[in-house]
Amino acid sequence: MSDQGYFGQYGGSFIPEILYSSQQQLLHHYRDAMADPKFITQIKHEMQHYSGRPTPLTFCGNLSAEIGGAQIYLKREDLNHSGAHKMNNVIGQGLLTKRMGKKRVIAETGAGQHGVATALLSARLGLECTIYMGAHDIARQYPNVFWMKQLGATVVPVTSGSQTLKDALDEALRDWTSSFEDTHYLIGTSCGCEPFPEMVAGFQSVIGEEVKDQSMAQFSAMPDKIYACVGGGSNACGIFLPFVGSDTELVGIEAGGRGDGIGQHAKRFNTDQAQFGISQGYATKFIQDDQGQLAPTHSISAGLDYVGVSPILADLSDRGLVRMSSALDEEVIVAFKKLMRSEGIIAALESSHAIAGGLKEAASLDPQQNIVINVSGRGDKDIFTIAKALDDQPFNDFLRNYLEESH
Amino acid sequence: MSDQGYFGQYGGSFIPEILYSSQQQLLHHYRDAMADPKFITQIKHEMQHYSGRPTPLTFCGNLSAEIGGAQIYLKREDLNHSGAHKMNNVIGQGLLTKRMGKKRVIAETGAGQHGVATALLSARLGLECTIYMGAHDIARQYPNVFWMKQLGATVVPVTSGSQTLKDALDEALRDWTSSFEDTHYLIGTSCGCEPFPEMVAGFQSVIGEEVKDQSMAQFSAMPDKIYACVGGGSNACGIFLPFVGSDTELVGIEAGGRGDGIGQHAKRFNTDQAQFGISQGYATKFIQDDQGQLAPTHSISAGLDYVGVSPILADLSDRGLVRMSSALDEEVIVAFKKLMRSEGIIAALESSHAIAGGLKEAASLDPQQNIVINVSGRGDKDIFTIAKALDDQPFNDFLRNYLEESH
Amino acid sequence: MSALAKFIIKERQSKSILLMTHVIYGYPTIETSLEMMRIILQKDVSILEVQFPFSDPVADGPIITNGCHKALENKPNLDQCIKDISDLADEFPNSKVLLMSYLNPLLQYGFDALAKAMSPAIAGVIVPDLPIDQSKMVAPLVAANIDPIWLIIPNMDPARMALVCEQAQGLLYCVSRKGVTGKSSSKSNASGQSLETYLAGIRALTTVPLALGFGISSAQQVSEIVGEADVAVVGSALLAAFQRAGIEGFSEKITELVSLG
Amino acid sequence: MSALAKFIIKERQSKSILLMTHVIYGYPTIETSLEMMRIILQKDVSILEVQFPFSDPVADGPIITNGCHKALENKPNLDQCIKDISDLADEFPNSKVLLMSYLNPLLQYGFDALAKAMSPAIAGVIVPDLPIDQSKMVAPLVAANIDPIWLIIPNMDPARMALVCEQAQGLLYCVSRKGVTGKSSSKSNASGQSLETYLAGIRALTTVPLALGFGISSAQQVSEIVGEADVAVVGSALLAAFQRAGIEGFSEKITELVSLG
Ligand SMILES: Cc1ncc(COP(=O)(O)O)c(C=O)c1O
Ligand SMILES: Cc1ncc(COP(=O)(O)O)c(C=O)c1O
Repeated sequence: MSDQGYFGQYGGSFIPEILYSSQQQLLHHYRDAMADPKFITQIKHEMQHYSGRPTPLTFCGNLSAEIGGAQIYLKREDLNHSGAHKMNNVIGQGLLTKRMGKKRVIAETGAGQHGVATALLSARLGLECTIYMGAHDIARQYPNVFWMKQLGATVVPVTSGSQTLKDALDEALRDWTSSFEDTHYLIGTSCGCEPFPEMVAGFQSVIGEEVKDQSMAQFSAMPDKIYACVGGGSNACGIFLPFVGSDTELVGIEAGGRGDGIGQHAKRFNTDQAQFGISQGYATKFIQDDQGQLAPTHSISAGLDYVGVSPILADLSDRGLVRMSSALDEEVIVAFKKLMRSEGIIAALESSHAIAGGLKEAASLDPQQNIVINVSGRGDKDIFTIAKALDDQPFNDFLRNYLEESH
Repeated sequence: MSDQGYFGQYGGSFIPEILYSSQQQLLHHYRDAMADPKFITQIKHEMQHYSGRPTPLTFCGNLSAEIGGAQIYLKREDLNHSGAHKMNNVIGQGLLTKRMGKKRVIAETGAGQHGVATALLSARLGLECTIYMGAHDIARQYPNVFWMKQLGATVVPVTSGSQTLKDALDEALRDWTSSFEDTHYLIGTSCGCEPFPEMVAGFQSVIGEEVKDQSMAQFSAMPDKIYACVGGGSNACGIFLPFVGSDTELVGIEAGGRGDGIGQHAKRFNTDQAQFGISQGYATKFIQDDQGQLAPTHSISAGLDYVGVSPILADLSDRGLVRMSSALDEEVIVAFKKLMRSEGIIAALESSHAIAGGLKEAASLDPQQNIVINVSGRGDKDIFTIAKALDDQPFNDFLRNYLEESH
Repeated sequence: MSALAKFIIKERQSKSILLMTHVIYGYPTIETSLEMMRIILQKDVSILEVQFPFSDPVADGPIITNGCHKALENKPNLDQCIKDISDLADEFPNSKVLLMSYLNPLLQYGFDALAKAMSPAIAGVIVPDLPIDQSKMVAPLVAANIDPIWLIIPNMDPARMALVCEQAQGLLYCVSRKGVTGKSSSKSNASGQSLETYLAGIRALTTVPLALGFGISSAQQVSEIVGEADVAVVGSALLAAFQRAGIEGFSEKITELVSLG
Repeated sequence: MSALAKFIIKERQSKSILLMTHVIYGYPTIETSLEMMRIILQKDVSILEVQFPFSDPVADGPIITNGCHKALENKPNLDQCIKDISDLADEFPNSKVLLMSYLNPLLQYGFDALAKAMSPAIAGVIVPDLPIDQSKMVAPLVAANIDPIWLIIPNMDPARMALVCEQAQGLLYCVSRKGVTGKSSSKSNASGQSLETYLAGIRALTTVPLALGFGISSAQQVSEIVGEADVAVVGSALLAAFQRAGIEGFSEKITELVSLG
């Protein structure tokens, strides 16, 4: 558990005074709930019976042979209900919302994965649901918006600032300052003020706990290395935390984007474009300019396209307990294809960052070693991005056709 | 086990002489494999570690309360890798193909779900893969075609006849007559000549076996009724067979389409447009005209849009062991939305037929009773059909935008 | 010995090889298809094979499959088809007429009714999706002296070949290679087994005349099998000729084919 | 007692209520924003609140948020901003100038450097995302006699309110209701608690002057709180006036607001 929400120099709570009491209330209910075995059982039950946990640990024989290094295993968060790990956190916070007696949830979303997961569970729990999403992201990710709306959620386009994830988060905070009495802010990643980073990472830790058991059962050892992509950091925290301080090396892969130019990537580590800063309720490494203005970011995967990062990871990295690396957009597409062709698994572009990072290093390891790569989500959602990246004309013809017929 | 592939008067083997020996070889290898515990273990292993089985049995509290009748449980085949139950059969036949030492598989597909599942596993098993798909279906379901191609499969458009599933099946049979030496025909449903109906139903029976255990564990009884949609019949056979002859009533839901007119539906039961017939390698109820020509069919869900049906179900229906009903396209959309809004589960339109059938009857049952509805697949794949059915303009705007940008 | 077998043996005394040519009833129209049959019979082709179209002809290749689907647009009726070709059979007593179709259309008509309708004019039936194991289904035809014409294929399991030969009557249809109709063939079949060996193996088991089929498209190819098979089957090639050059070209193709023998 | 507090108390002897008006540095341009500040000071507004824009102003509503994003296009520099407003402060000794911004821009500048740069011209800072628990961060400012202006909100936990009042210096910013800047307000706050009770509760704990903010947009509203608060804060309303009717309308709005008091 963190001290005042601090992880080394990161974390903390930097929110408008108006949110203080609801944050304290959340903190109180959260600690209380986590100490209640009935609540824990309820979460486990929903994770199993609604989302389909445990997710398997899939051995990739072909891939391992082709790479010719370590034995490669994939943690299959893509098989969760909603198609990504996001559901783990949503189940935890959703049930907490009910426990707090609140009737409404709000959430920010970038790719739309967290928004869809939140809309899905809100329907199941009978919660009113409002999703804040940058206008740019809505234009890029409309299919997810379509599902949120179908699920009964209100999707609010955020037209201020860069009109992407960080602005959606700002807008969600603004909503919360006037709605906290009946509303829980269901944040989608391991960021924000206390207790969000710890809480989200905690609900996601089921990933790493399962990997522990499955590793012993499947290869009778702990993994030598674990790879996860890092946007806000929730899937990485989820699979890393149970292994922190063990002999397993933990490697986070950020979005290298198109290169190192400002606005071309979303790297919060290994670049001086990111510095210690405080915003959006917490302290961490933010990509920012010399005036402390948060900077624009880019990634081929909307889910990694974020300016801050979990204070937990920022601290673990400072302490040398997690190693941070990155993958470029084009390396990601290559890794995406390789996994698809070798093992018949279609990973999300976010997850494909972890694949790229893992495969790059696996080659130089020896066959006695085992690595686990977290497939945080499935790639069907990315068909538009991928068809464009591969310039697949038949797909465009199909769309034209479809548009004509729907007249 | 069936006698000569017969199920009452249905089934059998009616294939060109040229296929006789490869059919015999398949029969032999299949019986041999099923008698080999190692093979069974291998299948169980892949179903668990690749596809994520067991799939959960999800209790729907809201839905049950709203309907005000029986307690409603959903079998979640939508959580399988590939998003549908199709993967269960593909894993079984795929591993059998390797065991037979064949290098290539061919398959027919309608919606594309079986094609994608086959392409996925072929990539994982290193098998060459050719998918036959009606030209009409390709136009309707291109996203699935996109993934098959990305996975390395060859997708052959079938331009003869009605250019849909049955013609794809004919074309796959034609391929097989000249390729059987190195090729296995991986049929996607519980139809065709011996041993396909029995084999596919057998691999799918894992669904019903799990439901048995889960029912005892979750409500300490066997389900009072089980509902499944019926296209070729594989998901229905899969969930029904372990319960045949028990006190559980088994209800199959066919595609009622737009109504009872010829070519407006895909009902093989409760209509005289369907008669005993022999085609595509087996005997069953085929929708046909007075000249014995197979008739056109329609369903809002491409996966139920088939002219024949599993001989196993035709026989069970004759013997009163399975009850057949149907749902109209519009009832299906209503059921699809209801489940989505009440429980946050997006079911495939095929599966939504089972939902429609189950909800209709659940109301008149009493709260002591438990029903299980098979959610054979997830509905993300149907976004184009649903957006069109709901005439969602923003979706069309998104597509126009996308097309402009990709210039 | 069946009338068909007797007919073939008698014809073979004067001809080095007989021709069996194929027409789809209703393609491109019912009238034209009847005209094509008439041309065939007028040119003294020994055996006319008339295919009643079916929506799902799994044993046929693209040319015949598409021909059948085109023919179906003209709503062919099996009863009328049998009447029409029976009339032709009566009009041309020096040739034999066979009905070819798939199981389902025949099944819906009913085999008893079929026997009544076909006899005595139609000499036999070819049903590519009816396996020998199901021969009892066509018992009513056999009883009416209508020969079910079974298929023999390359590398057939000996026991099964014996089973077929034992039941064979009228004519045996020997497939020269695997695959569907309309793919070009060669003198040695898929397995590289020579045609001689292949046919000799069959003759050793039966005295029923042998037709050799699949992929014969020219008089040249027909001449190559003189002395080996009793009957040369020409199917897709004729349809192709019609599609290339109309009724003219079709007629010329027949003339070319009957030139020898 | 801090200079700012002394100033307010002295002013209040002659004025029934003081005005604190808000301008975004750099909106719509740096020049125009300086011109707006000058107008405010020329019209004898007691307190000028200058907001240095930040990319993610979570405590501000749409009007100010969009104003800040627009201002950022002009690449405002905090150092230059402090110089500019310090010059204004020196030029208009009868008013006080406060700097408002979010934590991150100040943090990057550094609080020691900030103290040096701001004193003695700038009287205080308002940092909406700096909670009282983090007051040690602004210690360098306190040491330089620059007052951190803390917020009091409706229904605040008594213990916490005591904590804030205890640390209060210069001025306390009392929020009249929940939510972000720019939403219209009423005399009773969200919880229906009357303004009197609300402010009385605060006065019971501190002698520091009280500013009342959020949603005051007219002289009418200002007059309503005469006798209750020492300072009326007008923010978004001025920006709105400028957007409606340009520098003219802005100027008239100031005139309207200062009319009483
Ligand atoms: C599939 C997937 N992976 C990863 C991420 C990144 O989030 P996080 O770093 O919190 O796991 C997202 C966010 O949308 C996602 O959808
Ligand atoms: C999700 C889903 N359900 C059901 C079906 C129908 O097939 P079957 O009746 O064999 O289960 C399909 C076929 O594509 C499908 O994709």
